[in-house]
Amino acid sequence: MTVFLVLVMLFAGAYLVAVLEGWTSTGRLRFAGPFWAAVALLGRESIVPRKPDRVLYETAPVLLLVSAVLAAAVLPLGPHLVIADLATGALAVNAALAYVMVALVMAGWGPDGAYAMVAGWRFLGQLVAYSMLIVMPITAVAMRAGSLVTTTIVESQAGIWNALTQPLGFVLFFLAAMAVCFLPPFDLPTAPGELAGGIEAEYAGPRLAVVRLARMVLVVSLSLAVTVFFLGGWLGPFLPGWAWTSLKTLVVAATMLTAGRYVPRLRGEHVMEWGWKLGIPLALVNIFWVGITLVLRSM
Amino acid sequence: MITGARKGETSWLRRLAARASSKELAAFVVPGPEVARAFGLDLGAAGLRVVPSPRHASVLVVVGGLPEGLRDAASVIYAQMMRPRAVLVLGSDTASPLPGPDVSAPMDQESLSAAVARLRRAFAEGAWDPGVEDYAPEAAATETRYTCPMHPEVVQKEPGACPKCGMDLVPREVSSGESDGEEEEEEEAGELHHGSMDHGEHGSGGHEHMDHTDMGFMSMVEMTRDLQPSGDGLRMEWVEVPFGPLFPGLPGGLALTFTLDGDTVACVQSGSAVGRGGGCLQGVPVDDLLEHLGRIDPLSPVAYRVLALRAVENAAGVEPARATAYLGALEHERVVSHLGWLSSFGYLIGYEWLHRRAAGLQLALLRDDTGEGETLWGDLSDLLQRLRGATLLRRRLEGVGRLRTARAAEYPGPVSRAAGLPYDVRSEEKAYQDLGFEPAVQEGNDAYSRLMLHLDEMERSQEIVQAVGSVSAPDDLGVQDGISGEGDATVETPRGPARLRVRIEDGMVRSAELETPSGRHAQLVEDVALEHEVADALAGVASLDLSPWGMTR
Amino acid sequence: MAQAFFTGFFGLAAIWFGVVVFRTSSMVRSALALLFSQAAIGAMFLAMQTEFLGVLQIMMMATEMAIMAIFMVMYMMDPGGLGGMDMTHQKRLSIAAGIFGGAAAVAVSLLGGWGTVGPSTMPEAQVAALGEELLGRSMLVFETAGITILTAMIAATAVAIERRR
Amino acid sequence: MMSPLEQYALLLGMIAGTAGLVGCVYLIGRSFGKPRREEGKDVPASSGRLSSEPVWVRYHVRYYGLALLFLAFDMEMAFMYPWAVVYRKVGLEALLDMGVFLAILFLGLLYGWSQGALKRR
Repeated sequence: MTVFLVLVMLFAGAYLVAVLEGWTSTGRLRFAGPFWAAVALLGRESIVPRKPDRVLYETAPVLLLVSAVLAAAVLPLGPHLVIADLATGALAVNAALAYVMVALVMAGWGPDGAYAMVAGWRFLGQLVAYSMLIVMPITAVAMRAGSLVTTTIVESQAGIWNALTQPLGFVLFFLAAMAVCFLPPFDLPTAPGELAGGIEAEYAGPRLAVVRLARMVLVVSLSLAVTVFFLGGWLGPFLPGWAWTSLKTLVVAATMLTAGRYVPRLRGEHVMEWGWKLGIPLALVNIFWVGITLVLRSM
Repeated sequence: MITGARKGETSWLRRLAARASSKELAAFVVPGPEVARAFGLDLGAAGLRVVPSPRHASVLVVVGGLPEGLRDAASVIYAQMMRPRAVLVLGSDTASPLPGPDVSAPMDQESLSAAVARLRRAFAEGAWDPGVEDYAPEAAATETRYTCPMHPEVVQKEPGACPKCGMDLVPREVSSGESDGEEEEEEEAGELHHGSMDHGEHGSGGHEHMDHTDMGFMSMVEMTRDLQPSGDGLRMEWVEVPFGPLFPGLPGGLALTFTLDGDTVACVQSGSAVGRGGGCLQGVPVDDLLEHLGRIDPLSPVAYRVLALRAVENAAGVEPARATAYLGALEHERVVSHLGWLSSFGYLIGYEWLHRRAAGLQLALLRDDTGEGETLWGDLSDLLQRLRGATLLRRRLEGVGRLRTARAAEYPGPVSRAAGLPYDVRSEEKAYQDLGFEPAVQEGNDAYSRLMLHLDEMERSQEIVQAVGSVSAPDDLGVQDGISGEGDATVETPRGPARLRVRIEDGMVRSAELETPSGRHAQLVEDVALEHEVADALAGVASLDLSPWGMTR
Repeated sequence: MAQAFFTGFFGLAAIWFGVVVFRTSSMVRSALALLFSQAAIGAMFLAMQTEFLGVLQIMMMATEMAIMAIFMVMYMMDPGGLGGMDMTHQKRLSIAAGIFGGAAAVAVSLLGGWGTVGPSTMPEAQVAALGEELLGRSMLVFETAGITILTAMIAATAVAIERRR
Repeated sequence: MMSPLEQYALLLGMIAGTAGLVGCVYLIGRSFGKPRREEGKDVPASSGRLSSEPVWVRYHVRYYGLALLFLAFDMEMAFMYPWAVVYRKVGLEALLDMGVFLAILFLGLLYGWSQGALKRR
């Protein structure tokens, strides 16, 4: 039952995010837009490129969707509204997200097209840059909660949200989250102007539909992760828990979608250099900051 | 029915899909969106979503007829689009070798919207059809060749073993264009980038199926001894990747090919698929010269019209008084053209806001060309302010596409002015001097300084337009016919000085020589692209603001 | 029972992917096959109720094997496997070694006295216990691991960067 | 409250379910008819030219230096999680302990930095 509920909300969220994206890109808010777009994609042909690595080419979209769904599966929408409340939930999120990269590398190599291949390896580089900025802030969050269980992490924020106690970690995690779902300005693997669609360039019809769906679900999962780890998940007055979670998640998603429109795409080398020379040191500072505050409080 | 319909009887499900695809028209634009904007067409407002890959497109939009240099490319793109697909042609009623067109319309916004409406209907009704024939232009035809994965220079018509290492040859499709005839050339290419992996010494032929034991444990040292190393001393294989003539990030018609070493540009070939040059002007009656020259470059028609006018006046020995009347038109076009470049550049570097804002302003300025709407000028200066303050934009572009100053000096126009060299044809013209014109100059000589220079130039041009008021473009020569003489004129087009030399004999152009800025700047492509990561290389090329129409084929 | 089934299932999956690593001629495929083989081992850990270990394995192998893939693409001949190369060599020796190794493993698993299987603790307790272990008895081991990783970093950097000096 | 094993099974089931969902999508797509085989349609799209070369060459990845450092950091995170969980219980000692550990690793980062391993080649 919970599973069903959560999945329904997940895909509903994905749909709303798609609507939001349409709004940011065209300026018109069309609630039927994603539906028609999806049907149109289903109705179009979908070919396999000339001499592909068929296995990788076909696996990539599925794997992308699977990893996005699994990431959401361990994140709670409400006190008891979580598919799998794993003891290592916070870790499991990373595990699921790691396969986003695997999927994109497959999608890059599979079709034997130049644009796609460059895009695929580009994203592996992007992972090298953002991965630590996902992991380290989560560690700091786990320190405060004294547990990796996502529900416990939310409850640990009953007093005050993590976003306020560890703003540094929040900002880093937010940016890294945008990088995971390759939204602008981190859209190096899809870069329309630079690589004519990159990893998406060879997918069409139903396959493209799956890729797009996976992308949307991914955005929702990451926004949900930000909400759970830093914005106090379901905590909030008056409204029921799940409503608060959905509300916060959508706000985060909208911010992610709009933010990238007002800055140019980052250069790959900058993403890496800044991630390592700025991001990781700051993330470590964040960990120590949290550590010290916790020790002081316990005294 | 549409020409690119899918085969099949209609069912309710298919009708639904047809309806959907009629609502979601995704367009791939030929020659390119920048041309559509230059003609004042707003594809987005008409309901066409422009997409970067033919795989995602359902409509092929041809703007202003299909230049014959783009025929093959366009037919390949159309062949690679997924059915249901259709062709929309603007400003012409044929686009062979493309089928159809399903819908054609003159080039103005109203007819465009009407055409899109018709297109929607066509999709809704005819996306599926029992009778569908293949689209097979010879440009898209491929034939199978057999080649050795280790020795790409080995290319045979029939399968077999590689003469060099005895491996089974693998089939690979080549476009029938580049079959035997071009194989030699292709062979050189092979030698250039992977041919040098000639490691016959451990290939030790004869084996039906070589496995690693033959090669020892594949010592890369031996294997790559004679590959040319990259910047960091590693030796890898290179691959040739086309970035044109129909690449979404660059002006349509710019035929660019990068040889990539990983994600870095190792060799560059550039050219234009649409350039015409002055040759086409021979034997043209003088009265038509204006029209002909005006049609050379859709991205800056006015400048070339003025050029024609001045050349003829110069030939006729008329005092070029009337030329000064067209300052307003020239400068107005400069603003419009720079905005168009900004928009395309914004798309290339993924700056969505800039892409849309600049395009919107460009179209608005094209509509009320007096720029009278003070609001427009206001919006423009807002845009400029905002871009000057954009930090991430600076970080993105600084150092990209940098040239040696000495090199830039040979290329008068925005490029050299962005290198701190104040040369500008306009500063020598009296009309401009009277207005107290000062050429804009920027230091830096990279993509960022070029961007900033474009901003400055827009500001100055705007001032001039406001000072002059009239922005009417020359529509007739107004010289008595039957004139003869030598004419020579230079005009600072938005992309730099263009020079026309004509010899006219009793009303006919005997010979004409046209020097265009883009023709010169094309030689800089290699300088800005080589050894850069592909995105930076593209940004560098785009920062030169090339117009393929002005380049020579 | 189900536990045993899934353990076995993922075990076989791991082996099968391991075989694919050598049966394919495409470097990327074989790298990714190794990735999924390792992930399957992670799944085995899960089925054996060592959650932290399992999730960690599944997470780390994704990135590490992908990074292995880039080195295979950089340094192996014909990474696309277009030539249909055979990745196995010294067949007889390796077959023999394989059989022997397998037999040894089976023998150990059968003959080794495993003692009685204790009641499995809850995963949360496991993680906590692990943490206390790290900060308690095996702190030295833990710090030594740090030094080891440092050595690895320096060595890797030195080797990778040296080439272009 | 489900037992851990049930949860793992559930996740496994979701993987299968998602794959099934994708399968259904493809089936629906198929019900619209087969894609039509035409000349040049299945050639990877590249700006209106038929790219004939296979692009699967030995690709030059420029961030391998960084990738190696990353492996080390990834490894180290394995220790961080259990540490984080017990941190509040142990307190100061844990802070110092991990301080030393991270300091050591940071040295590695600094070394790589000094050697220019963080730069794109």
